[in-house]
Amino acid sequence: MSIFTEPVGLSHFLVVGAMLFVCGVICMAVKRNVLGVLLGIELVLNGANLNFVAFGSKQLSPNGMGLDGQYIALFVMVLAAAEAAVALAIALSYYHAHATVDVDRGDELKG
Amino acid sequence: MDFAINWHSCFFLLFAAIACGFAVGVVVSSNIVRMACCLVVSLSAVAGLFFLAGAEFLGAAQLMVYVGGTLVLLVFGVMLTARGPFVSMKTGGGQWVLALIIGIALFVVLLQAATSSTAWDGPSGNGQTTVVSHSESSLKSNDGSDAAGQIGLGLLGVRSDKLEQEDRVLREGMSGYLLAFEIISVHLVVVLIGAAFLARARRRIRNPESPGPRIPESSHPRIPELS
Amino acid sequence: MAELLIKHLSSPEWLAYTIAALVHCGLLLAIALCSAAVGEWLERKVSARIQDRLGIVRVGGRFGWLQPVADGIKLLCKEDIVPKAADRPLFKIAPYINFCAVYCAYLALPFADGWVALDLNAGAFFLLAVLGLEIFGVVLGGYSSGSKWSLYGAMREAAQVVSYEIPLGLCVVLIVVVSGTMNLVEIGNQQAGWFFNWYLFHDPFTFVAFFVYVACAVASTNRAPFDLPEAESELVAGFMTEYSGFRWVFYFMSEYAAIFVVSGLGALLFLGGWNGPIPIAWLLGLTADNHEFLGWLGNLLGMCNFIVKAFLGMTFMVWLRWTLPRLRVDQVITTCLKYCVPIVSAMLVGAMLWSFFLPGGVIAALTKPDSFPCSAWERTVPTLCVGGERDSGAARKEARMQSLPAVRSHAEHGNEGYFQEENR
Amino acid sequence: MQAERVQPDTVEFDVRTDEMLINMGPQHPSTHGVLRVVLRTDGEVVSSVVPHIGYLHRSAEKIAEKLTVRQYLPFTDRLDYLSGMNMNLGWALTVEKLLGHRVSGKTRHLRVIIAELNRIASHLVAAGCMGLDLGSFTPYMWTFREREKILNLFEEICGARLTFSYLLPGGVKEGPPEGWLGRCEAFLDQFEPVIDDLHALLTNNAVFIKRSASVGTLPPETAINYGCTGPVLRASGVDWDIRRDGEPIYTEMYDGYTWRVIAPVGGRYPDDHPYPPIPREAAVGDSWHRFFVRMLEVVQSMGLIRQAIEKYAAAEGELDKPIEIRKKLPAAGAYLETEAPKGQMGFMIIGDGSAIPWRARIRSSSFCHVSVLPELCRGVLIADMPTIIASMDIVLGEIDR
Amino acid sequence: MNAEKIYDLLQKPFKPWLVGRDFEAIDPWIEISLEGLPEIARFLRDQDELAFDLLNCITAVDYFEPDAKKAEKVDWQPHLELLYHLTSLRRKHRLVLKAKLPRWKDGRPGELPEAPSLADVWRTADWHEREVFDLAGVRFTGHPDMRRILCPEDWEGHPLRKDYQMPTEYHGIQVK
Repeated sequence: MSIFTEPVGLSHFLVVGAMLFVCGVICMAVKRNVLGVLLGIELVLNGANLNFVAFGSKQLSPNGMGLDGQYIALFVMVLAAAEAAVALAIALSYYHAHATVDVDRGDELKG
Repeated sequence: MDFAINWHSCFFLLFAAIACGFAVGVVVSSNIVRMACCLVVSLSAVAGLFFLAGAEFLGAAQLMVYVGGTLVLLVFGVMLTARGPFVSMKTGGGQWVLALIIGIALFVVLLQAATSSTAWDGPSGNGQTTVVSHSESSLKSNDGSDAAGQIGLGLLGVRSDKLEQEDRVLREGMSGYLLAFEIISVHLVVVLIGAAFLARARRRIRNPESPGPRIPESSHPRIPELS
Repeated sequence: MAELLIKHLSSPEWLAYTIAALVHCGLLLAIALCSAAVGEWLERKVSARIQDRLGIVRVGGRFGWLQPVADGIKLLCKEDIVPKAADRPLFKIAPYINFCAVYCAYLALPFADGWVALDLNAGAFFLLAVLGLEIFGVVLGGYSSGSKWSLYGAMREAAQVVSYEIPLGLCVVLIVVVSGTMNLVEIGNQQAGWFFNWYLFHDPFTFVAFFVYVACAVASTNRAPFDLPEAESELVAGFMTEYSGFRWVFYFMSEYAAIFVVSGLGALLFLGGWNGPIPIAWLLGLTADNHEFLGWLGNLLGMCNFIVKAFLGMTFMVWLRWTLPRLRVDQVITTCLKYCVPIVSAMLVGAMLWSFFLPGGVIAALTKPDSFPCSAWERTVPTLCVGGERDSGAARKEARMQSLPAVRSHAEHGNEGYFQEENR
Repeated sequence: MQAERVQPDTVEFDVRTDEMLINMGPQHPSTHGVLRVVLRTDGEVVSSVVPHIGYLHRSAEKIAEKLTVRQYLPFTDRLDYLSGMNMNLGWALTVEKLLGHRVSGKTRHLRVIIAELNRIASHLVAAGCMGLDLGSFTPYMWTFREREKILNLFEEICGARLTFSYLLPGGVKEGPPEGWLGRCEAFLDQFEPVIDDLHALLTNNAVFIKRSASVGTLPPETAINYGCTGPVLRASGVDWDIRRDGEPIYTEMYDGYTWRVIAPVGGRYPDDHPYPPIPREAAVGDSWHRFFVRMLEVVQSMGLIRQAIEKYAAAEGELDKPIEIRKKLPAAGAYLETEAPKGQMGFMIIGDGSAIPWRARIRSSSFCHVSVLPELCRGVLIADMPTIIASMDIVLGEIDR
Repeated sequence: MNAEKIYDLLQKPFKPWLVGRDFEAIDPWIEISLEGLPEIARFLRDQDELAFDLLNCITAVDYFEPDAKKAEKVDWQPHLELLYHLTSLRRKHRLVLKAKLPRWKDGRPGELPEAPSLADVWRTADWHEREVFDLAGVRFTGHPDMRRILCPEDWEGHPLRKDYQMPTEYHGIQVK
């Protein structure tokens, strides 16, 4: 019951962030579908974002990063959007070229 | 008696559970469409966590940019490419084992770091971390400042939140994020054009006699792919 | 409310908060559902009148005002069919996603001064964001139905809504620029007083932007003439083709709830929200500074005012739907990218310049000639640091007070925290 | 960006989608019955279509070989069930042609009134359905409101609202009841302003024009080559109407009437009709013109009816009685086409000396109009399919027969 | 221009193929032999003074009397007859072309008789020939796709033949 009564602290957020991060890493590792890998990347970025926000929050870490955390998180989001757009475009043209989305098949460059 | 439920913590637990649970769902599910769906929920929950952390603007931005923008893009791509064999592609057990080992190891390390993170709170000690008391347990950020406005000003190179710093030099040093902001906006434009160019595809419609889905000869509903 | 319970009923705190939360959720849900029901009733009645029919007359005595309830019951009793080709879990969950997204929008929608579930500083932004989430329900539903017509509906929805979010967002940003805040309650309060305080009449740019907003609002809720995702004569029923029974009801309700939200948002941003054309509450002296209860009454009045405005918006959409044919998909996207986006961008720039040189809008410019561009220069320098923000804010406030003394108290409250922070 | 500009053979997408086979119909809101069209689509673009018919086949021609010509008349109602009177007329005239039977002027004028009334009714349905398929529901209700009034008139005169079986070979069983002509004129008077409403709601509506103008343009050569007739042919700018150019036994019905064939010859319509301006986007032969020609023909029919009412009132003598049920047919064949609302409706009867035809043939115009669809619908958007199908104004009853 | 003049015009190039005519009939007709059909059709369409640009209708009539007693009375041999109704929108005149063909290909029952297709002369012929094939059982050679149009793909027999027997059931559905 204690968890319900006592307020959450910084570390709680960090744990969640870590969880998301790890999930993303595993996802990137195991998925064969290009888009699956992309989804993994998004997860990783969000895990990181959560940490930044937590550090930036006045309530959780008064002497932490302050608004800078939010700035960084914001930039990460915007860049993630850009990354997703380009990655999706690449994935689509890859799909046109190979008629598949399996990353293991894209091995023309293999020596 | 007064055992007071801290609603802040309850909401935190709720959102955290959703976020982590669906993140795991993303990993375990093999169907790409469901993965995308799980990710949507997970990221929305993360947005909720942002609200709890007092970063309203970021929470809204997360919903808008991430869930509303990025993921729509991904789902669109998923729908375009998810046909037949690609909907669910299985992975070998070996890779799973490897990935799990790495992942768990990583998680342990991060966990250790996270739990020892009270050091981040500086001299004031970890007693300070629990400023959120149930009396002000709304989702509203408890410092009345207009965070969105400050962020906006910061992006224009004015750090209104650092004004309280007496040290004038330090305050001038806090010249905000104007440069980064400009770079990113240019970068976005470039990306927009590049993506549009990449995804563009020219092709000919095959004329009826060439191979391709043949229009069924039957004049009665025995055709292969009905709507 | 929770405090009230604790004080008077001496109920344990957690219980009090639970009850309070539940009551508020219930209220919001009721509003959402009522807006859907009234929306349906409006749709049927107005369309009937437009088409020289009587429309619904029987259920519930006169005007068939109980018809929506009857329909709801009927639809809930219907069989819930899941096609064989469908992706079962997604198919089942999609309507809920849709409805939740729309319902979240109600959280940030203020009905009167301070009467809002979540008084967010980034309220406008939040509202847009959650409205954008609605598309997931549609896309997933269309995709998981395993029907090609549904898939087409989903594709169209994705293309259309994503592209119309841009001008819609810009319209909101425009008002945010003019008002200097993203807090919807404050945006509403800044328009207090007579109708010429509405942002619709703030300056020519907001005036034009309003009409762009109307077009984009219709499009982003998939109403005719932009109802491509469910174009019943092309795609059989679009993304709803395979849905039946109560899942269909969820789509249906969320459509009307969304219409109410965008209408309400439009009323809030441009038409003064709860501040009517005539400040009746103020004329009657129903303001908080007289007595708390009187203020409450005034708020109630304002809420009715707001809801009436929202329903007028809904009626307009219904009228539109039963009058115009449907645009083609390419024409819809053209309308967005060729007309809406450029126009609203231009308006945005114009409004920025306007609120820089003539803060306070037309009325202020007329009533207060000394806030003329000449004074803009000494504002230019401080604007680059935070001070300028305050100046313009102060100018805006003065202008408002000029036009209506009674709102001074509000204006003081406005963004006082912000100023304190600066004045440190 | 206009769909009709898209070349059929090479199309450019922002995102490539694979080709899809989509089954439009037999149960589709806008295929006007049980027509089934298999679309091969590439994204939103239709690369090719294949119509499939026959879901409503009732072996009408076979049945005709089992019944006498008068017994068969009720079956003609079921061909184009939106204009049963014109079907009756076609069959009756064919029988009369085969028998060499002439009817009196009074009967002919009555036939003109009935046939043109039914033409109005059918064109109203066409206009309303086109509006419906373009997504505006209101004109549909308005046109049906007016059609109901016409059906009331028909109900008075023959007791039926859909399958009339009124214009029998050789004449009519009963003339119109007391004051029917007056009510008919009254209807025309109150109907005239409604046409302007329809013009405001559809013909000149910007969105409607955007959707229908230069969509599914049908050049005159193609139209003739595919055997398109009636409004569809005239909308392509061909000045041809067998009420004027047909065979004598039919055209004599319209002798002494003043009217002009409505066709945009050289892009211009005959000036004796007050009509709204033609939008710049519209090209002769497109869906908009097909719609517009029908709207003008409604006006034209009203004029014809007014004249016919006068002539009928003026004509003395009695209405002819129909031929007896078991009338023997000569051992010969007769083929006659009449101008039904949908196009030229042709009947052929081959007798063998008995009362029962040896062979009967039904030539339906919608049959040909459907066969043009693959030509018209290549490279259009999916959203244009309903427009084109509606603008052809097909009725499956006479296609499948 | 009436059928008589048209006949004279046809006589010069196509004399051997014109096998019969009747100008006093209700619809004057000219009977030609099948092999000449495409050429004559093209001639009728392209000749400026003929200009038969519209093919109204194609009809197949089955002359066959299943009833033996009546069969003695009739004055014709069992055969099929194709009727082409032509109209010229430009010259505003009409014509009926007739062509006889056997009920079965070289007398072997079940073998559908063949006739040259006119689908490349008038596109109208495309679907009308399909209908004739479907209902009366004439196979048109050189037709783009010769399949049933009104009856189901797997229907047996050709209903407008006089000796057609209605099946008792179709895919387990009682039809009789």
